[in-house]
Amino acid sequence: MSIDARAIRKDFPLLSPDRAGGPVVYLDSAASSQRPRAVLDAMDDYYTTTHANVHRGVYAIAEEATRRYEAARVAVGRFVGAPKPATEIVFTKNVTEAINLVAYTWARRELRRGDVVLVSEIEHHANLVPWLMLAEERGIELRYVPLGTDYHLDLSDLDRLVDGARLVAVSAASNVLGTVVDLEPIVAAARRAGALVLADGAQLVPHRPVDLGSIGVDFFGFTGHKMLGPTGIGVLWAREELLDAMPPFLGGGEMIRDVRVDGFTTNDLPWKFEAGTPPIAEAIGLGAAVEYLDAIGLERVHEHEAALATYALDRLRDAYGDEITIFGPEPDPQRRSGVISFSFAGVHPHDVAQVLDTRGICVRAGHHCAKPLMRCLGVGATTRASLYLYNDEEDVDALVDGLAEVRDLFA
Amino acid sequence: MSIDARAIRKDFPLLSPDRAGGPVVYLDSAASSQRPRAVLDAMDDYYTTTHANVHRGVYAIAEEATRRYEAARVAVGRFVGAPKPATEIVFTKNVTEAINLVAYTWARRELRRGDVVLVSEIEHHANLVPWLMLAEERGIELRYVPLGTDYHLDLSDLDRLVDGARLVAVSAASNVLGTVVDLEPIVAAARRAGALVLADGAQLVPHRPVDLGSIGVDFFGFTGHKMLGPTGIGVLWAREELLDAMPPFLGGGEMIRDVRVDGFTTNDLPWKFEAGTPPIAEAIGLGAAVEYLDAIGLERVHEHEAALATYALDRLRDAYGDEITIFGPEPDPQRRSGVISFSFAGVHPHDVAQVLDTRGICVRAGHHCAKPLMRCLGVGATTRASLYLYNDEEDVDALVDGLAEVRDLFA
Amino acid sequence: MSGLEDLYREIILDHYRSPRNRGELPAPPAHRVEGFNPLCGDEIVVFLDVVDGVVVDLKISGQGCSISQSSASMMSAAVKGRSVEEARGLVRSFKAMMSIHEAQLGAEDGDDGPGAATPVIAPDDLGELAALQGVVKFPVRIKCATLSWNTLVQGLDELEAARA
Amino acid sequence: MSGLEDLYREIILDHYRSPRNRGELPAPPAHRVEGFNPLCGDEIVVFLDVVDGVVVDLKISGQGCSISQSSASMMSAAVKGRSVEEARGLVRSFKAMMSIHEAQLGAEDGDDGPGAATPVIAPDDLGELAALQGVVKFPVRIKCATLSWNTLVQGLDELEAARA
Ligand SMILES: Cc1ncc(COP(=O)(O)O)c(C=O)c1O
Ligand SMILES: Cc1ncc(COP(=O)(O)O)c(C=O)c1O
Repeated sequence: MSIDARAIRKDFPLLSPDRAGGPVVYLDSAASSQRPRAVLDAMDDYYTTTHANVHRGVYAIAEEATRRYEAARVAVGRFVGAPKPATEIVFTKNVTEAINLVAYTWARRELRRGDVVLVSEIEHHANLVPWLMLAEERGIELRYVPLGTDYHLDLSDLDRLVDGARLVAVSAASNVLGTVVDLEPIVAAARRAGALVLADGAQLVPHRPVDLGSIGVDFFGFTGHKMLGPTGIGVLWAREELLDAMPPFLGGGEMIRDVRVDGFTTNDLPWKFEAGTPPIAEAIGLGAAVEYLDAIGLERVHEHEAALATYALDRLRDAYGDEITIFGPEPDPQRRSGVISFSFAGVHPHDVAQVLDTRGICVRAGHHCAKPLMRCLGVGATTRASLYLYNDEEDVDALVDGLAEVRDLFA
Repeated sequence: MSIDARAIRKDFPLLSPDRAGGPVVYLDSAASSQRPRAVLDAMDDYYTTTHANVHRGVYAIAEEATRRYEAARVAVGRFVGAPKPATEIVFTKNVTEAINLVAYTWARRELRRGDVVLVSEIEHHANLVPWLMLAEERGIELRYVPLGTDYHLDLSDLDRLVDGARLVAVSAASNVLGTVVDLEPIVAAARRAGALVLADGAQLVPHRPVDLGSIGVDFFGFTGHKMLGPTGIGVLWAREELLDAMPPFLGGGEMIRDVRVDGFTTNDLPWKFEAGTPPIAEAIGLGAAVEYLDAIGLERVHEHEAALATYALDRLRDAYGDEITIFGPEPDPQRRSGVISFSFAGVHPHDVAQVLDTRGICVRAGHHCAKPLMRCLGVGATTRASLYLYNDEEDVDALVDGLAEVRDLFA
Repeated sequence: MSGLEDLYREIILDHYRSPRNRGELPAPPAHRVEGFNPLCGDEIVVFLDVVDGVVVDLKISGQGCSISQSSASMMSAAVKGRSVEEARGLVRSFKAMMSIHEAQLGAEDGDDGPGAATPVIAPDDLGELAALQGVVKFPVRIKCATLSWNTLVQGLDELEAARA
Repeated sequence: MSGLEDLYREIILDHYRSPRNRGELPAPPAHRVEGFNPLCGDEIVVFLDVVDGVVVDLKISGQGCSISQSSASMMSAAVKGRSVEEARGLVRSFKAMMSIHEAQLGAEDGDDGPGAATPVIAPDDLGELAALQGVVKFPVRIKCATLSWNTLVQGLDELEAARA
């Protein structure tokens, strides 16, 4: 059964035709999604009926706050098939912190000068800068899996690249190209080379079913605000043995078992990695978001987006031919997402987005936090339209029509 | 003009007499405060009308999101008298992260084996564990300003203790004792010794006017959820020159100026320290919280709490004499806050809190993330009642009456 | 919120006021093991004297609330004189009784969690210990009730590891 | 949202389509300075030839949107041939014109912000540059408009520091 995006939009106040300031055609979910009333209500209900600090309170509202917070953890863990959701899901403030956590704990303990971390040319800065910092600080070597001419990663030289690597850190899906990375051969090559694998799932988890029990990676991160959840919450998953062996990251309350004037011992998982008051309402909001997505079904979300991406790519090419250059793979339900980056008619992406904005169409223009990839593509910036479950063909049509105005203005 | 707490409670849904589950007497604001409707509304309005990722969007709702986020920064900075609110206020997820940020950046760059960090015996784990981690990792030496018999810091030996210190890291107000620390002599001694000063303002900023322009510290942190704001947001303030010289902390989007495959450069302040999508709604919520507090006036909040604390201390001592031991200074509007820790009639704090809970009275029982202080006090845990602007004498009376039931049950 | 009488049964208050097997054993020969409840600061020390697979003596020191203290006291009475096997069976049964809510709280106990092993002793046969059943209605207090039991298991594990 | 005609004045589009002083200068003797807009990825390179306190030549390369490119082009035309003092005055005037919204966005420009110095030239006397005034209604684009100006200032500062 396919998705009725118009009905779904009714759940999203910002997407209402009655929005103060006028209706918007929101095509920027790869930057941040909108959120349904159910997510806002879950947070509001928490704040207005049972907010208290978690894990330490004896009284009833503190117990209930703790229960909701930990229930959200289990719900989020199950959503991605975490084998041990109650212990392996660590809440962070965003996926950027999740990746940095691995860099500061596992990597700073394990990696020595000359050790190799293999990334790819399509990485978001969140999965590059932490490793560049380690390169500067520790002298580790960064290698890049190159981008192929088909806008997929070129894995032909993978075994040579991974040789000597201690960690392979790659996007599970690109936030620029719409490329969905085939993790299987990467995990297999890493295993052969004795390297661990970290996957940045920020652009995968919102859009497709993920099963961490079978995907074969060792570390996995994603972020709440791109999957209908609130800002201020992200997730790190890692195998329990790894989390157990890792030193703590931030020090403070909650992450300790005991503190003396001359030392401390750490708490059990996952709290060992959650220093200070956690993003309680935000975790509860994310729990409501995965419940909402589960009720619709990620398989359906995926099908909807795949069909819509194909429609969009066809319409853009039909309408604009050589005037548009699309940076991304051909339509393909399995290996391509609803993220569509392009350059248009010699007009700078900022100007494209500005003109579209006057029609209420929200697209992103810039380097999308992937400057090395921009250099690969030979551009400074692209325009990016990205699709989610609440978009439909009308939204795509609005984009196509809007581009005509862009062309006319700058011709 | 004094505060009418009953009228103020009308702004706080959780404190409504009609709360589902029954009304509560909330005496745990030192752990986390409640929040007024205005804060929830500010976040809701943001999410339902203009949510988008900040700083990169060209379209109108992204511009408005950015405007609200940065306006919140300026409002929060002004609230604490930051000389340069637009550049010196860094949003973190809580104050724990703020202190860790200083430990990971400034301290790891500056401190060498044998360097001294001076803390105090009353610190929250958030301002201890980061330094204990550095002691373990780098061999720095931790020294403690002792607690005096009057429950104030004993500064008699300060000049000797601070000798050789690079950093003095102290609470501005205790979350256990209600002690308000006199920062002036500490700052003066640190200056003489050439040490910088970090103050943990988590328990000060919610309750009293703070002026960072005159307080003389170098680093200062506080946390949103204790000052009517949402969870998931904290603040680090530091002098601009310090922030400028510090290396970045988390690596990722937003904190960079440029990224190449072999290196990166950092963004301007304060964004250099805000990697990834920030807690946008949470910052906006905190902005609304300081607006709410400003409208009432922190001076009035302070007076109200001081009077109420005196009332509470008097009533508890009158009613229970030797049965109650209060761990904290004598009533004193300047040097004592509304945090009241005690042990009662030989009953364990957990049991005290449990019995009070059946009457809807919320107090905390435990070590309050200050285990070294508990050892100083010679107890494993205390019961803690903490006051805020929405509490009044009725709440204190409920506590006093509830304790009678505790005594009867365990006698 | 249910009433306090479910939590503070008379027998619990009795063990709290007059704890059994309170004290210390010289260690060695006894084995000393500490447990913390990181949430509230309770600390418990269990002294174990295991000879030929039998817990011949056991003492408890440390501090804690009525629930953790009475649970430790009842545990000491129930375990003393039993074989290590029987003691472990008792732990499983007790934790099964406590497990419903602990699972909801996101038990960090791994293999000791619900379903890991069939309880050897049915809750009905736990004797006095059944009085602690009321604790499950107060999820935060489950940690108090299980502290001494987890500490006991840790001690038995350490002894086994040392022997191996 | 106001109309596009405020932003994309004809004169702006003209400078965008036919940028003045586009190219490079051999450096040295010219001074080369790069500017980035971290928000959108625009990069600009300004080549400065300053002799005896006068900007005798100036060229612009790099990539950017219509606003950043046309602003750079207009700047180059306005600054070329002026004294360093006059150029700095022009920068202050231009940035004063842009400053209303930049201040709201939390200007990171410190001393160059509003009120730091009285503009030497009133906005009315900015000539062609006044066409960029419409940009203030589009706060994000202010960074585009000021990029080349900030880069110019950086270059002038570097030259001064080198001389000192
Ligand atoms: C004095 C003090 N410092 C630090 C903290 C930690 O605050 P947060 O958990 O929000 O990081 C607290 C509160 O728990 C506190 O009272
Ligand atoms: C692939 C990818 N990784 C990481 C991130 C960073 O996410 P966040 O800003 O929530 O940490 C993003 C989104 O910006 C992304 O698209």
